[in-house]
Amino acid sequence: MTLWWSTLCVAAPLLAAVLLFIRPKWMAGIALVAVTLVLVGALGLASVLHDSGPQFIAIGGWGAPLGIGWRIDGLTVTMLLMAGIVGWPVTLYAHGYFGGAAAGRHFWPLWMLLLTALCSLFLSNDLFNWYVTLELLGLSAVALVTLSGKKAALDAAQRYLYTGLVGSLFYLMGVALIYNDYGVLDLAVLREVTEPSLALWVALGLMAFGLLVKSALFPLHFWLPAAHGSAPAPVSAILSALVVKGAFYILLRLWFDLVPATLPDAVSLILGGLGAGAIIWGSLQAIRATRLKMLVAYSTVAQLGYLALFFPLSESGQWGDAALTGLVYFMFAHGCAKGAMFLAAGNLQRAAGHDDLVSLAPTAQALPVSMFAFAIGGVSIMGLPPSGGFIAKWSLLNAAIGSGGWIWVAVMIAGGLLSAGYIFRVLSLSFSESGDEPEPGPELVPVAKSSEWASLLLASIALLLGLNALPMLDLLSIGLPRAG
Amino acid sequence: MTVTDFYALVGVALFVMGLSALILRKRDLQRILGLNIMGTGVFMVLVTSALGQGQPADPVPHAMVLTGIVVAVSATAFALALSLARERHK
Amino acid sequence: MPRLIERCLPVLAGAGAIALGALIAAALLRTPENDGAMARAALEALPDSGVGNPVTAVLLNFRAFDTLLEVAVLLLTLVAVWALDLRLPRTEALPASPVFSSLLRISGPLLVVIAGYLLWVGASEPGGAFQAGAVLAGGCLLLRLAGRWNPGAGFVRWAASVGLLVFLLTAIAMPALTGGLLQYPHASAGMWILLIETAATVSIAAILTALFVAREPGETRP
Amino acid sequence: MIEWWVDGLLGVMMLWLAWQALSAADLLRAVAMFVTFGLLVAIAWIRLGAPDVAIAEAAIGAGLTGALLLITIRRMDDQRGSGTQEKPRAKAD
Repeated sequence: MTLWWSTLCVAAPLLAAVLLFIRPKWMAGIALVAVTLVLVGALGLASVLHDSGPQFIAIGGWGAPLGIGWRIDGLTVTMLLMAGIVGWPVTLYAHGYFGGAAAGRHFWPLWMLLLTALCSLFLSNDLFNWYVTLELLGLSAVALVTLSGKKAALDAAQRYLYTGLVGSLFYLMGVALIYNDYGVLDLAVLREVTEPSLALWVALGLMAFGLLVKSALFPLHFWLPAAHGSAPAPVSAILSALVVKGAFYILLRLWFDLVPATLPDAVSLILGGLGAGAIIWGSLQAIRATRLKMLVAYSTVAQLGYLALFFPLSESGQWGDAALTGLVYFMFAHGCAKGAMFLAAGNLQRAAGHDDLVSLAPTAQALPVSMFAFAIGGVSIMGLPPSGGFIAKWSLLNAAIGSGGWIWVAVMIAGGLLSAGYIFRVLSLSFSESGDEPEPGPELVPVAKSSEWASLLLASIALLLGLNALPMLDLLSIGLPRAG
Repeated sequence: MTVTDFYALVGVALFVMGLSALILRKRDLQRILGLNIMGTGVFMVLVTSALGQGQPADPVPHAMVLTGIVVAVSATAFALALSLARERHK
Repeated sequence: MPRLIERCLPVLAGAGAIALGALIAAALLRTPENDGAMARAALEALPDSGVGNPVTAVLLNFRAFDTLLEVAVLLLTLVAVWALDLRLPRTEALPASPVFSSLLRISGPLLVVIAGYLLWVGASEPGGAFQAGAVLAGGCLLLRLAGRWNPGAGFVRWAASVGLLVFLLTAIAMPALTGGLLQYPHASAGMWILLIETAATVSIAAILTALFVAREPGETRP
Repeated sequence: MIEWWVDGLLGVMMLWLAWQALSAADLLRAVAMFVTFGLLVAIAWIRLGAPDVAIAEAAIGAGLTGALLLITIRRMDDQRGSGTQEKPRAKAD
């Protein structure tokens, strides 16, 4: 069964992409079926995992080192679930958003190819296969950004494209060094054979640099706000919720299987420091933002900083597991919450024709469902109970306190307060009394009901992750990777 | 230093040349050439890793480079079309 | 201040690049090459792969999943370029000239033959779907530039996607035959690979040609 | 010894052509240099025992990429030349 469930996650969106390419008219129906199948596949894998533990699949029947292998453990399945759970409302939303517009004709195959790349990436355990999935992921993400057709989006897309390609080439150069040294691409084999050497350090440095660029860790985030802020709303949601996590996932796998235990503490401290920088800098930029979608995009820069805080915390012995749990839960919860916020912001923008924060109040009051979704997403981003963000930050905070990393505790608390700053800013601007009835604002464009409810659905999942965290934590703990 | 090492060093040099062009050049087309030359550098390092000590050449890096070349031409086609689209908006 | 940065940037970038290059070079030269275990594994498995050319065996059998995703990258690029909606003029044909058309009459069929040869020979000698597809694309482009051939939208879409479709359907049909994803039956592996490669050649040629034309077929705008 | 001459010359030529392609002010010249560079790289692949890669490099890396670069330069010129640019129209936000 493992084979069928995992194949479903990759084959369903890929087949949908081809069909949507041949017959653009079929559009959303096929995409929705494909995303549902990804979700079904991920749930199927979760049940297999629950019964019989981590799984391996040798594609083509060759096995390592010759063939490509899929590795399926709790981390893999959690990420696949994230892709399916975020993807479903986004697909529903995009149906209302693009309607019959010409841009939709291209959106559907691109989105399906992106989903294929993401699922393959999460399943894979092979350095070169990851390169191909990274390219498929990156190119489809850039193409999706261009769909708005505006100059700002095209400029942002170009910067995103060049940066992403440089990141991929750095990664591939690292792979070349490793292959030159060991002649192996499978991570499970490499874990056994690698030994600290100059070549390994340089290779890891190159790969990590490429992946950090792609996952936009401060100060390599420069391409992100414009790209995420100028893309069509469903695309922004996909990019912030899912795409940046693809590269980070690979980094995490390398961290556990390839980075030798002799890694100097300074490296993880630097990574943590960059994370702290991201949290502070990104939050401050979000507070200063004048456009709603830019605010949400800068919030992504800040939230990605929490991912980097994991590295110094994971070094701390018995608290490492807590830190990893917190990290993965964070990725999941952030995916749902941030996706919901971008979808809600897209509704406001669609209705008002702009997303300038200062004149958002009338629109916000006309779209209570979307505003409610934004607020719930915000609760999770701030890390308030009861939300997925709370569980995630609580675990990270626990690990930091337990291991005596008081700096990280301070950073996380500061980050929480700053995020409250930008989210309450949006809320207060939205619910401010319009006072003595200003100019009878321009007519609002009607927003599809499905788009409003899609954003609320995603936000509710972020909340649900906090209310009922145990099943998720159980799943995650199956075959929890450990450094070695 | 063997001939293989020599080609590997040429590959590294191409990688950094392409990278610096990407940073320093202003025109899209030059930067796209930079990306391509950077990629060729990586491919050269990969192909040299196929040559061990006196054994038959390892086909896996060759296949990786073939894949890489196709990905590179795809990315180039897209990058060129994107800069054409931006040009129209000027 | 910005001007100062602008003036220093080439120096800084140059120094940084040289340092990076030196580091990679040191890492490359300081290490012994791998012991060739992968090469041995590939050559040992070659008789079971269904083809005689080891590179084709890696691309279409041992690591066929990479290649499947790679064909997806090609299709993706085509959608991406079409989505940019470049609004190129409808006709970009070269002016007709007797020399050009006689050149076409010779080189058109020749390129098709070369492509077929590369595809066929790829099973045992250097060559294969990608090389054949590129050569075939050259032929298609010549025909298009001469204004001799203007395929319809449906044809282009099918031709561009048939490679990925056949590859994917083969991949997911295999578990029913052999129990493994992308695992061909031992006796007919060569036939399956040839089937995938033929479809892929058509798609690669169609996509590369369409990338050059860069205009979505069936577009109504003049 | 002869071997070294061939490889050394090839390597130096590749580096020089890459440099020329990246620094030429005239874009057409840059593309010409790049295509020549690609053909030399194809020879290098043969020297390194990778004939499959060599065929692909010559056909795709040099040939097709070169053609794409050239047609883009021409289209850029056409676009700049024709003053009748239609106003770009946004498709969605």
